[in-house]
Amino acid sequence: MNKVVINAEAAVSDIFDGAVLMLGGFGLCGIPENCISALVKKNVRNLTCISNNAGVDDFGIGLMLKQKQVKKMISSYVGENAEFERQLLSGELEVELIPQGTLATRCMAAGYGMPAVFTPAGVGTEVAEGKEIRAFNFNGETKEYLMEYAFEADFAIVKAWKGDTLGNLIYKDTARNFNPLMAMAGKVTIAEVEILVPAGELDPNYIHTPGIYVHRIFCGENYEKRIEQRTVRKAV
Amino acid sequence: MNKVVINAEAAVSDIFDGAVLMLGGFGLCGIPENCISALVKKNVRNLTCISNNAGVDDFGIGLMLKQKQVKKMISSYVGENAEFERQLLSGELEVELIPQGTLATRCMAAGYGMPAVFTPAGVGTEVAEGKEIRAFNFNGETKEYLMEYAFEADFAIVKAWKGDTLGNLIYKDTARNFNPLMAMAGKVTIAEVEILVPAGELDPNYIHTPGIYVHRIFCGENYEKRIEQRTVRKAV
Amino acid sequence: MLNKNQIAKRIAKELKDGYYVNLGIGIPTLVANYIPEGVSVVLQSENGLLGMGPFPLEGEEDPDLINAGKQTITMLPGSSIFDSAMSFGMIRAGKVDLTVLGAMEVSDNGDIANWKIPGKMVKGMGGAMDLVASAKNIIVAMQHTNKAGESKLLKKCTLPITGVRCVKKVVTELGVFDITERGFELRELAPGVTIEEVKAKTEGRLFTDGDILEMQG
Amino acid sequence: MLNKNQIAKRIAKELKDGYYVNLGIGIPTLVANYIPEGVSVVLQSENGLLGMGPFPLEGEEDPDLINAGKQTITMLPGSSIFDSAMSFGMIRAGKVDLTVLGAMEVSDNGDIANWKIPGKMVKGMGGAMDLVASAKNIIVAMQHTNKAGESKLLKKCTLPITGVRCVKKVVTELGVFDITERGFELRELAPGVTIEEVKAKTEGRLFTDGDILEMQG
Repeated sequence: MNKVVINAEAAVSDIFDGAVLMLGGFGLCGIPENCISALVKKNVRNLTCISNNAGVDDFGIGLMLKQKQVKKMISSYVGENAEFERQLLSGELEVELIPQGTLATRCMAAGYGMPAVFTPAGVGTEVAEGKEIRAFNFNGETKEYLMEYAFEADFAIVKAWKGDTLGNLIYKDTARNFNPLMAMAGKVTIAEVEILVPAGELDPNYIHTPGIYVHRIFCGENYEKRIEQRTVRKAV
Repeated sequence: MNKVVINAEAAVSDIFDGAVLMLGGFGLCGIPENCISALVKKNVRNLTCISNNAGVDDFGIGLMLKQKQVKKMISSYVGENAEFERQLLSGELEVELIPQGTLATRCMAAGYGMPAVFTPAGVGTEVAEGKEIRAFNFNGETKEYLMEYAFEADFAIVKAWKGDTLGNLIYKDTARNFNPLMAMAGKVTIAEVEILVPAGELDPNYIHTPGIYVHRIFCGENYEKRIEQRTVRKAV
Repeated sequence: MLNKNQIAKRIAKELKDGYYVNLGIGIPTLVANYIPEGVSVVLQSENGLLGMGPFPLEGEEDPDLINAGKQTITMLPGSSIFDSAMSFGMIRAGKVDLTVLGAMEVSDNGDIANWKIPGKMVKGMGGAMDLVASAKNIIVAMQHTNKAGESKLLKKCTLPITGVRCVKKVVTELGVFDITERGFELRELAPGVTIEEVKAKTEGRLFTDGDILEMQG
Repeated sequence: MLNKNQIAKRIAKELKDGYYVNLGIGIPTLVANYIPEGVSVVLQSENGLLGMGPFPLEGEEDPDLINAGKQTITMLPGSSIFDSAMSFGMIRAGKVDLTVLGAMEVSDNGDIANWKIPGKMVKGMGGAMDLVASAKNIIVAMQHTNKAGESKLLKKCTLPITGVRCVKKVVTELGVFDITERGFELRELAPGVTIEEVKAKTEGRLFTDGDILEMQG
């Protein structure tokens, strides 16, 4: 059993026009840079992308938007992207905005084999329109919850810090974010890592994504890791 | 902020007669030995215990059963305990048997603020009696699921390997099992650890239970860690 | 009348030792600068961190370590990292003791609108809907009026709402208001501000009951 | 007629390279001893481990490392540890390719009974109900008849069932049976066993269709 593929091109080679993709990351933090580049190169189109954000104009999913590869974005926040705004306003791009916790939980639900979950997020708002609402007595109060369905994706594409040849993954700091959730949710899960090691080198206790969820893994290269909001303090 | 209490007696001091407890561990692996001893000493009674197993006659929850402190056990498997069997057959003890995955997921649901979850376990069996059944199209098939409610417990009592003064926990090997799930689910969560360190000594990336879920922590002593089924192979 | 930093400082007085706190973008972020002496709190960043520290020193920025506003940050001793599902899980489970958010409008029954202006590009709700639907204790930090001088403390939100009946307290440059069955209860008045001015600038139900303290920025 | 080890060896032929496999207690556990050359599989233990290895050497037992049968075990390179919710999560999500279980009864539509005998002390279902409700591919390994000589391959289970229409294949000391719309299809016959013997010992619908192979233990 060896899940290693040679590079990003090989990893995404069977991603087809019209596929539903999950892409890990929060803002530009922890995004699968190599796979995005390969998808841009491949120019696969009509994609539905489930991703918390939509990148910026010239980085991340923004690169795919620029090439009009994306038919629909499912995100919680798409603020930092002018081309996105243009396509949305012109009707070229569909967007479905959903609460961030709902997005995360719907990915996790897929990985945990739970067809639906309940969350209070969006009750009483336009997000609740058309959704089943149900009151539960829980945690000391009776409250309404929305039923939200598990996401299913043809491919989940995630970025980890370290990985092994069996697909076990470890993330670093807040680059973890949606990555382990999406890793569990793909029919096919592709992981790119900064450091790829032979099976046995990672401590089994500290693996965030067990390899059973991962189908392909490769060692990425030339990570830019662009910072969206570089904010510093003055030394005292 | 310092969540450290001096010992098990202090940690369980306010556990009251009739309380609902969660107790971590699988078999005798990863059970909160110190807290169980303190509960036996305190002789608090009429307890409802949510725990995957019920210990053996002279160890684990078996010690509490022997003193008739337990009114009701909620478990998936209670095989290894003769006193348990005696009390059950005589009607002194109530028992609710639920599938292991359902037990785990109902604990997690509480910690994740989800009032109910769906699982296929038990559909078509006596476990489904009286429960809401619902069909979902998910993961390529239409299938029936039971709706199961989140567990709520007055106290969750867990055992970790390492912990810090802010309540962050790390478990070792399969002693992890139900512990992190129950740790998230208690109104009050008590953690006993083998190694207690100052905040800052554990790598934030490898914490299994963030301290926000833990209210009290102490360094346990004299761990027996009894092995239930010592099984070895011959050296070749 | 208080400035943004003074609003933040006033809100910081609500922090209690041992609190887990989520601070939104804008004025709420500034609250971290005024944590009272002797009070130890842990800041949650909903992208997956407990124990958020200050911004890094120049040259120490780590692209793998950002807050929910995508700013580079640091971790304090005792931090923990988790995925987005656990992050919102702990929020939904009520484990976060205090949430401080900005808002465009708040109604006198505690509804909040802070994510969408019809006719303008909608950027998304991010984690705001999860936070307001789940937190036990939500304080809104905002200006009392919008740029057009219209009240942001309303009978009913005019903008699409983010959550219903969830805000417990509003702190503006004019005063501190508890949200009660009877509407906005004025609890504290900023120095130099009169009740009449507050009344004039508050469209929602406003009342006073007992002493009104001077608001300390 | 095959012995337990031969039944296990026959089942091991169902393993494909890259499979994630959950082996139940009893005969299923023995399957691990017969993994074919060139086939690499990962064993899941539902108490929270992928990559289960053999029993430890004397003196190397670790009380923190056990399998779902509470036996001391070891980990192979590339193992991972997780909590019980994730363990059953991956089971429910269909990530485990093959599950091998023992059973007290199997019906000709794939129902299985393996957790409870009325009138006897009920020990609990453990993870069995989760496994049978979730796994895509379940093979039952068992004796063809019970101690009283009665068939365990039935029209309808007489004992309380663990799961419905879930078993895909049954392997006994007499043969290999696929569960189909038409009932148990005899696919392989153990050496020295006749179809007549199988017919006599099978209460459920039994049929053959095409060649019957000799079962290789």
